[in-house]
Amino acid sequence: MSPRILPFIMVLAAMAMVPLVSTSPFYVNLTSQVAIAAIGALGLNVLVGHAGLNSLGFAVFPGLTAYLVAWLSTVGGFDPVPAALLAIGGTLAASMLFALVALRTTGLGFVMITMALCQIVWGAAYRWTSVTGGDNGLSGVPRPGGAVLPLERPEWFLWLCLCVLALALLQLGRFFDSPLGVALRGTRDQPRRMSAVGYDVWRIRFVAWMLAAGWGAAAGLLYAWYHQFVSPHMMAVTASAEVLLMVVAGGAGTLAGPLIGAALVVLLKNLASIWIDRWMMLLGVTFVVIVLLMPDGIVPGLGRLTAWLRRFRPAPAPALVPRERTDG
Amino acid sequence: MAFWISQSLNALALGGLLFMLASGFSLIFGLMRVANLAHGALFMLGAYLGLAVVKAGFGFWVAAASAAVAVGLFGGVLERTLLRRLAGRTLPQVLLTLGLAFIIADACLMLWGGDPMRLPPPPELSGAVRIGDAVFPRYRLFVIGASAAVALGLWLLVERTRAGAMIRAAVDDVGMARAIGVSASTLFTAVFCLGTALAGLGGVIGGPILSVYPTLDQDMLPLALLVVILGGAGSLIGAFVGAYAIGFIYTFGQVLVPDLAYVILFLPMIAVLSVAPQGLFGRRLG
Amino acid sequence: MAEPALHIAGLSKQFGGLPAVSDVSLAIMPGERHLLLGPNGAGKTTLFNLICGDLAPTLGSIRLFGAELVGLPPRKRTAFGLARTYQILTLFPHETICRNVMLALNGLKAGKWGTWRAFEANRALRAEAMAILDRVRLADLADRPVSQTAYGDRRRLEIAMALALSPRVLLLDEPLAGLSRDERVTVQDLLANLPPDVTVVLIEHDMDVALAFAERITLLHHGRVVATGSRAEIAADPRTREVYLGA
Amino acid sequence: MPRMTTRAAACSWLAATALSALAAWPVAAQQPPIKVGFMTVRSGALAAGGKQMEQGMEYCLAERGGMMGGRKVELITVDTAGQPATTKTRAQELVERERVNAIIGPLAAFEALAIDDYIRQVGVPVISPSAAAEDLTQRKVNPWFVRAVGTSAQANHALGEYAAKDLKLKRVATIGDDFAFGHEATAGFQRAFEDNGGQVVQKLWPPLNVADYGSYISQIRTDVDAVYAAFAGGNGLRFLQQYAEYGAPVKVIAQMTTVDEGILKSMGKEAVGVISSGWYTATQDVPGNKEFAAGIRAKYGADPGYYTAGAYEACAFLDAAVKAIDGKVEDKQALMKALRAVKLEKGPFGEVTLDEYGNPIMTVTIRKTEEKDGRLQNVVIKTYPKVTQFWTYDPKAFLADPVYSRDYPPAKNLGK
Repeated sequence: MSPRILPFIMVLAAMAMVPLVSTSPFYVNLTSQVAIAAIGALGLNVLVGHAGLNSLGFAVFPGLTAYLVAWLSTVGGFDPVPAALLAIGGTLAASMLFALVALRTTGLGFVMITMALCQIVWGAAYRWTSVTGGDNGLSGVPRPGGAVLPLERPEWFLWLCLCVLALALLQLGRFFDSPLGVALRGTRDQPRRMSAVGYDVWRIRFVAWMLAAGWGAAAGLLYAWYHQFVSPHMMAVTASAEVLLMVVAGGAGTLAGPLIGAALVVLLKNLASIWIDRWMMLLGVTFVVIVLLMPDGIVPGLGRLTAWLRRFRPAPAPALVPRERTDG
Repeated sequence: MAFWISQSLNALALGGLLFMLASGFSLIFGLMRVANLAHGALFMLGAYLGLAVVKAGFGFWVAAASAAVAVGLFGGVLERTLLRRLAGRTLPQVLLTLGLAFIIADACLMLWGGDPMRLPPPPELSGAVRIGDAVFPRYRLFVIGASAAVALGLWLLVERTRAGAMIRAAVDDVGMARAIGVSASTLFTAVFCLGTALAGLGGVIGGPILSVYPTLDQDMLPLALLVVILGGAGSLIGAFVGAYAIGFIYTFGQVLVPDLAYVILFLPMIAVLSVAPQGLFGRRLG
Repeated sequence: MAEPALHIAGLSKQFGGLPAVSDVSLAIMPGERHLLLGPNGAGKTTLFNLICGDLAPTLGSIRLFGAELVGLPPRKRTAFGLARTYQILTLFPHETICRNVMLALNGLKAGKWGTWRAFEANRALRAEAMAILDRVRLADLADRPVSQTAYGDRRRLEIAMALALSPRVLLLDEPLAGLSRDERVTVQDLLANLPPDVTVVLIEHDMDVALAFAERITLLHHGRVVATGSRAEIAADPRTREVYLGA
Repeated sequence: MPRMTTRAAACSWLAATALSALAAWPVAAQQPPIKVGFMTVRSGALAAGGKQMEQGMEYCLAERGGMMGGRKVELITVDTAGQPATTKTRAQELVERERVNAIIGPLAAFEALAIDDYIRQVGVPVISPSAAAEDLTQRKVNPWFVRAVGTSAQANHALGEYAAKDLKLKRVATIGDDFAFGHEATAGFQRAFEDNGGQVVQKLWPPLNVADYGSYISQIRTDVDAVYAAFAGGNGLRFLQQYAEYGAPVKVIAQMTTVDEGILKSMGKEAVGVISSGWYTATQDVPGNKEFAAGIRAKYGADPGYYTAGAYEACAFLDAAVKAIDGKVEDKQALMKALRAVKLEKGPFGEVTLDEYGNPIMTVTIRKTEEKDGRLQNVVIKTYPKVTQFWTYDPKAFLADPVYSRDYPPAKNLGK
């Protein structure tokens, strides 16, 4: 077992064991939320961390999938699984169209155009009341499963989320080290050179966009199944900003960063609010503190901290913590 | 006819307000490459401060001036103490300014409560005037004039003064500006103060139209971003054209095609960005 | 007469009405060492950008061994055997020297679309990269991140990135800029040892190096070709003096 | 780095586990407190309404000495932030972590709909202090849900009839927030108004977060007898203020939250003369309201409005139900049954009973906003007793129709 994936396996295993130690399904459900948010953040990280394309409209991917699966499995009369496949297919098809517009730009233009695309879908969800239910959304989304896989039970649903999360980590972990992953970072740092040595920069970015869309769709599917309802709020600008904050706070371009960032935001939002009234303020202060102490995010920051601490030891200890990628 | 007159005036008033909000954002972005996502929150802070001054018994004009100064100073402090450390690093800046926006918004909610509040226009500007067949609020005419005055003032500042020359030089090339003796540090702080002061002023000027309420920042920030993107980041003329373009598109779009009310602002923006990714007056950024 | 390696005819580029390159025509034969000479702002780098496709010309044609390049994106031109270096270093600072070259090597290979197997695990690619690094004397620094190397090493890496494409026509934009005397000698050797069948077009301000290297010279001024000819012809041409001293 | 999370996660999980185990331990020997979950909003756009709800709740509990049916009440207040997803998580927190006996909340209709399926699954009694979505007590009746306030349209049917019959209005333009609450309220008004001979000739729907109403106000036709306004939250304030700036060409009749006491205190002269309808106003003369309104005014320095009274009433519902089952709230079936059978003799809404769908039958008043005692007040000018969510229509036929929406019932007189 490679030492690099060991910590991830440990974290996933610890998350999977929450149902065994927790007396209340609340913590199980909270862990599911962390997992779902982490899948989305991992998807966005492909764009933000590796392609250098900062999106303020990521929520469009989970949003589209969630609405599609909700509509197909309630009004449309499909079973949950075929509905899910159609929803993901539909999201990917729509994402291809979005790419034609969004990938014409980079930098701030990309930030805005992704926000605009998301706002348009949000507007459609909000305005097209007869299909989407308007601001009331669609409720009664059924979860799949049955006697073998009782996904209506929190622990089983958590395990499903963790399986998807593990898949995302594995696929993206491999991708980031693959020739295309290296090339993607090349297009981020020197698009001109990449083009001059024979790479099709647009197509590489397109692959990144579709990867982000795919994992976003997976997160959206789980979101719809988890909450069993969808509403336009999940595509508001603040929802997209929240995912971006997860990625940046955890450490853009790292594999563990989005996971840490997702856990931080979800737990702050939902656990801290139990004890603190002004949790929005707490969230804001947390971001400011992170940025001042660790401008590149938590994972690179802690990587640097451990490297710094290690200098004070006479002999290097066996590497329990592998060096994190800090190429974000 | 009355319809076109009054809707055009509405568009001009909204465009003027947006210009006050977006010009500061654009100046800051052009000079420092900082997308200040706390700009909407500073606009709201200005509105709340202005309201507090009015409630303390001072007039509207004192409120406008003091809110502009206070928010400007606050912006300067933020730049000196926090933003300065993150020069040139986009993602940390996003995290920081969004975090600040959260803090400011929640602090306003704590201090002033969630009740929406009215910021009355000064008595000499309340009431409506008749223009042809159309009836139009006097205060909105003032907003149209005031924003035009601010635009003119900014233009004179940037194009006709020594400070403006420095700003222009630094926008083109910070290194070069330093070489010819511009103190970039002072200039950055000054421009950040100016930009945030404009946001604070805009908050008070906009108060009588928009009223003052907790999510004012979230409602205004996307509009400011749209203006800047449409017009081109870092360009004063771009912010000017963009603000009035958005004012007209928003006003007439909602009236003429109500079914597209939610997307009316984004469709033209996508069209513009597809053709000119830097916006109408933007320069290509590194 | 054989077909030119690079044939430029009537090439013009205007930036918002201002001409940067005007009606430039050049024929560079296979294996030729050709120097572009001219003061700053003469349009030399713009000409490179036009040839490589970073800029689209307003008018004119560019042929590489008879194939028209105008209208093709840069990556397709690369596939025809064109490579260049940049005056401003254009490297991947977070990667090692070796991975920089591997990345360049991979650009024309189908394996660049791989998403599962690790890039690092491609031993054949690494061996190829090491061979190129050997040519530019960077093999011993292969695993050092670019951000931790000296400027002179980066200049050589810049050339290695172009060599990785096994070009038939190589455009070098000031390959000696900013180098120390010793480093210059290394790069000079490197240039001298380029395969004779590779056509090289050079922009260089160091006259000693440039004149020693180039067989034919084109003098550019204000975006126009002032003169083209052999070393001796250009040196003897009174317009050369005029451009450099009179203007 | 990931090692850290594992440890941190394990710590917080263990701590939380231990805490919830402790919390579940019976503190008092026989009678542990009744745990009531209270979902309010403390951040975002709806925070003002949330604060008023908290005051109503606090006042109700204080009035009862913190006891219901002889047992102490432990109130667990959570902030939903006005976000459906957060609301769901907070509901899970209340049910799964705190194991509450009943929930009062949430504030907004979309929040209530977000937890609708969840409360069916877990079966916990929920009393809505504010969310007015029609279908919650109509086509999608939830056995675990009762409402302490009316439906969106409940009071607007009355206003429709009053506008046509008493005010003798013939032609009305409507303008309302473009979301379900605005749609449903307007639809109810339109239906009753047109059934009584009136005509709705124009319908405008400004988006909820519209920056400026100017362009909408300029569109309002001047050849109508009145404009009907249906706004929630702070939008009523913004609309009326801007409307006044344009010279207020035609008079305004309004749905109740447009001139609710919660924002009336921030308004100026522009609100004077607005005629509205609702099941609550601080001045209404029903048994029990005088004491309530005076008490709230004394304690919080402001007249109670929609949210304050709604939360109080929801709390009073729970109190009545708990009393009816002698405090045995652990039997949630019994508690739910008692809730559905609640009858209040007095309170802010006066005499209230529930229909078979869990929605109140109560007094609806027509009132006019006037300046009195140095502040703006809604003065009652007509009273409609025992108004149901179905108005005078047959419930069966009513429920067979589609739910009220932007386009239903269709407006046949637009543009006339």
